[in-house]
Amino acid sequence: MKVGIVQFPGSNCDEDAWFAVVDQLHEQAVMLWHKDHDLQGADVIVLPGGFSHGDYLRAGAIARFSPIMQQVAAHAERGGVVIGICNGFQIACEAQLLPGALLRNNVGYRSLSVTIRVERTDSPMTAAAPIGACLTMPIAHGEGRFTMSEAELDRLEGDGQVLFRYVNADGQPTPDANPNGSMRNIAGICNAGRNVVGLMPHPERAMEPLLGSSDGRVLFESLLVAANA
Amino acid sequence: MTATPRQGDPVISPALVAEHGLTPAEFDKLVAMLGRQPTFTELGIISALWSEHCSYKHSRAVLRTLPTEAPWVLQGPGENAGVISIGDGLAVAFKIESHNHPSAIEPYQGAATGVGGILRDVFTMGARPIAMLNSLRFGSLESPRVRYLVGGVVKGIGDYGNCIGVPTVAGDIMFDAAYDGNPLVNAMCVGILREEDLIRAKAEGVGNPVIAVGARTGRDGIHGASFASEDLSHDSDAKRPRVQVGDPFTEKLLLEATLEMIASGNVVAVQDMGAAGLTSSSAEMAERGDVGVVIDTLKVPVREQGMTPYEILLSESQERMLVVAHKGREEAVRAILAKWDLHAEVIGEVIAEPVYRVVEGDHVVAEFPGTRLVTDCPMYTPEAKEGAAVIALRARDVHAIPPKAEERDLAWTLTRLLSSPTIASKQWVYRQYDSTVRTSTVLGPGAADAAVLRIRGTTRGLAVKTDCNGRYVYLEPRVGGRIAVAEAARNVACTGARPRAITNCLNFGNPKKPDVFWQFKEAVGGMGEACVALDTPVTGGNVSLYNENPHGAIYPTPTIGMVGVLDDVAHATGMAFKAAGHPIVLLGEPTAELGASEYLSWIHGVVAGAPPACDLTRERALIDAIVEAIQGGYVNSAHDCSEGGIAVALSECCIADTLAPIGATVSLSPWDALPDRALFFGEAQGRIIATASDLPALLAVAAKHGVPAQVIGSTSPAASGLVITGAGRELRASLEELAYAYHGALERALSRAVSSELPVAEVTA
Amino acid sequence: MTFRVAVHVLPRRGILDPQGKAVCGALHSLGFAQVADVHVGRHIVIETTAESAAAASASVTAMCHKLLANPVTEDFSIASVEST
Amino acid sequence: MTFRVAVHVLPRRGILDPQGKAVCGALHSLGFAQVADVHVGRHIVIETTAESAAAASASVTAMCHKLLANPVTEDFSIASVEST
Ligand SMILES: Nc1ncnc2c1ncn2[C@@H]1O[C@H](COP(=O)(O)OP(=O)(O)O)[C@@H](O)[C@H]1O
Ligand SMILES: [Mg+2]
Repeated sequence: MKVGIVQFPGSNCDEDAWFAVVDQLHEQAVMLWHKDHDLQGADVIVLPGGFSHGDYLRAGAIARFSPIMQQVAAHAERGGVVIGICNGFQIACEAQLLPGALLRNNVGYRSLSVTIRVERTDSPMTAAAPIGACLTMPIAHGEGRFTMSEAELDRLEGDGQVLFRYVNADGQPTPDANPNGSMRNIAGICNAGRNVVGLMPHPERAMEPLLGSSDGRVLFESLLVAANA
Repeated sequence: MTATPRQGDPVISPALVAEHGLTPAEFDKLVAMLGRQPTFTELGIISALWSEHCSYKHSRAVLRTLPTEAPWVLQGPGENAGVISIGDGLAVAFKIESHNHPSAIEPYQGAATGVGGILRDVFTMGARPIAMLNSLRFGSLESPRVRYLVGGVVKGIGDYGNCIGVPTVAGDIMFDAAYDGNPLVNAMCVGILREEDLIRAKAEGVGNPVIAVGARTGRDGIHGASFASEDLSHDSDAKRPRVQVGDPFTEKLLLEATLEMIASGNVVAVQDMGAAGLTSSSAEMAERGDVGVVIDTLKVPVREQGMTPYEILLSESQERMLVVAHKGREEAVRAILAKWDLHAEVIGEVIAEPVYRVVEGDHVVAEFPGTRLVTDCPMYTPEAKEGAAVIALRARDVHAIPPKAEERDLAWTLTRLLSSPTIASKQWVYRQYDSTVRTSTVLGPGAADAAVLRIRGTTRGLAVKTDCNGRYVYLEPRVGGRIAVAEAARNVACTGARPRAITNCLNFGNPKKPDVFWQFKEAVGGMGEACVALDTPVTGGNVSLYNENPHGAIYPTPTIGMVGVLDDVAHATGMAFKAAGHPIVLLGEPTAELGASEYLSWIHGVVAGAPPACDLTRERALIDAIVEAIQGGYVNSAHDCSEGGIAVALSECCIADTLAPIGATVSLSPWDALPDRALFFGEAQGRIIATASDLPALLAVAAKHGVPAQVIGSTSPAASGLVITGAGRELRASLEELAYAYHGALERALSRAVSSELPVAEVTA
Repeated sequence: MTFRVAVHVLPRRGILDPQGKAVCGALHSLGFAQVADVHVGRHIVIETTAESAAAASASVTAMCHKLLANPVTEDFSIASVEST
Repeated sequence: MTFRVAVHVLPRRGILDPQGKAVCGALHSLGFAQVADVHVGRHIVIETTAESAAAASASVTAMCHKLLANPVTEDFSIASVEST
């Protein structure tokens, strides 16, 4: 597996994604500069967290026009795997690679450890995770309130595109467990083709016990399973 | 050549000189230095350079007494940041700086630009920032203005650091009416570099180009440096346009481009354009390199039409840097900056002639002979005399203060203390800070007495913390100065790190007042003693004077930023009890001391008595012991006793881990003879509560270092709560009530403020 | 010719506007009890050159579609076109 | 009577507007080269009751001074007052 990590000028989780893939998974990775046009043969594209272009106006709104995003969109179109984490999720929504929008949190910026429940295994980021698994990892964002119309949301749920929900210690998606006001506690989704995944929590920050959690590993390992399937 | 006035320059009158903050004697010195009357531009330059903020004219003599050397110190005071070696060819650059005055006027932008400035100080040394800390002091939360300031400052710090992608991992906050009207906002940045990449901000090489990099220069913040050197009075509101606005995104570009530029070998020196902007950065770089420099203001990229040299030189527009490049490498420098969408403009040159010259095209608007523009400032040693009121307060017998009726229940007192904003959990604050980005935060805010970061590629870790109890310093400055260092060191040691060096931010009132200058001299003296005893030299810092308003000065607050190194980061130790059944050991001993405590202040509204004594030999032994015990693997948790004493410290150990609280049953009967309030809530120094994984080994290490160690109880299941007996009394509390008091207090106290702060905070995306 | 075009971008009705709600609450606590509701959006001012006011307005509309407003959650309107 | 009062809040001239700068840059890279400058502020709509349009406007002005605009860095103006 070769992972291409897109570097926007304000990306700041690009290195963390690199360490997760290279140091922890011992897989290949390549950094892709946002002004370039070449995915350098990467099978999986990661849009990492950060503040791509300062996140002025709306998070991800400007980044989606970066030159490399044309190739990323074409890759997704071909069925290639694209993973958007945090700001990457916002960019993917703005670029309409994923449905919905990520609005300002109902409570301001939130940095803390959350628990998310895996809702589906039929996606490249959950293929190795058991359904109902509760994973603990950090969030750190100001605009992560997943939003779309109720009708679209019903369709999204019906099509099994909701991959992760924020849950409490008992695994229940309660209002208390919802850190940002996301509709129906949604923490991550995929597109209809199931090859583009976006999530607000940071699995790349939960790869080692030294840092408090290694629950993010299974999501990255899922990429491998998916790549070899 | 000589400088001549520009058309339209105001006439230099005594009133204009006074407006620029120069005394008549200082003005005479300027005239003597030039051998003629200054131009308006020159007056502006000197007003900035000789401001307290840039020249340290009231503090330099005292600062010289601080210890600054150790084998591991690579760069002491005088540079953008201090640097120490941490082994494996790696070094750490770190510095703390205040942004008190701007934050008092516009909390969001004031705090944000404070973070931006300290980040630049670190990355201009060639270091990649890896952690931010912040030390905050606010007035009473009863005041809506204070709540507004808290909300704005915290959001400003958070938004800036979060956007840059440097984790904010630790800090400290205290609330006291002494800071009403004069909040303190001190930000610290820690960066890492390879020793050989260290670069100093020293202009060198005649003919080398001087390049302005980054944001364009606008009219914002003109005279911020001299503004930071005045008391805040009511007409400070009129000075609002001086406030600067931060752009963290541009700063991120600047950070990446600067590190790339330094790595490329194309540049000689890099300096942040901070306070007094272009003027101080160019003058300081020239001074360090002992060379002359010429700047052409027409070449400086500006944001607005018609800016005068005076405005261009003194603007404090953010996210700008001054770079001296190797001659002929201008294009290479430009190419790196272009990659990051940044502009660079050659605006001047290093010259052999020992002058500081500013031209506007072919018109010389300022020219100073010599290269010691900053240090040739007049120096002062004001009168120092302790205030009579403080002497009386210190002498007061605080044990004579009768307890309140409710205090018959010790749990009442404890829960009240736990919800004092100074003691309560700062979760409301650090949940607004990204503390986990860069995937190196081993122990983040709230998890331990200091934050711990791993150093990639090694087994080592770095521990960092800020501290200072201004109330102690107020009541007895020398002791308070010592304690600030000792507590910071203890906090770092409690994680298993050997304290290595400090940076400091000296926040005081008006130094021209004898009692304030006495506080300053004494506090710095105490700080220096502690640094010698603990082997933690001072590598840099910042002085912020004139923190006062018509109602009086702040508590003298010499904030310490401590850096320590863990040999093995796998041993990093938090403060939370880990499991039931672990023996609890008290290292150090309780005393009868109660003076200057949070107990007296919060429960009785009394600020009096002497602060606890600080025996530096015992502090050193305690630190040596805890570091050795943790690195030996004998310790499960460690937490020092600070504000609120042993009862608060034990409570924090029980409830720090919100998901898995642990109970404790403790007997303090060896000290039954002590007054009960001192035993439970007194703030005797030099104490650590540790749980042992290997009790005999822990006790043996303590004995080896001559540190008193007592098994005082053991941890228990959460349901059994916290039980402490001693001095003939018993304290019983459930963990739920302790957690409610501690974890939610700040949020409850601030809840009204949060909403009233919102729209302003929405200024940036 | 040069124009100054002002655009309003507001959260679409029916989409939760926590910012508007928070401001409304803050106004109440400041004693402005008469306030029934608040909506917070963006006010964007574009200085641009164009052949005519109509052309300026058309090009800013295109900017809104492409960048300035999120089609999923926001509505925009051209508030004014002034020649400068 | 009930009114809908619209307020514009913009960064004060001379004070850096990083958001406006970023949006201007983005519009250029999208091919809108004709854009000379952009300012991004807030558009706030207040639904309120008042005796008269003048009273509504006066009370919203008071809200701006107290809360809606940051007097240090922003300017505001009442854009419209409609009776509803
Ligand atoms: N402003 C702040 N920013 C980030 N973390 C903070 C801040 N204030 C306090 N903390 C964190 O909260 C915890 C308790 O801090 P403090 O009360 O200062 O402890 P101590 O009394 O041991 O010095 C520490 O982990 C500290 O780093
Ligand atoms: Mg401590």
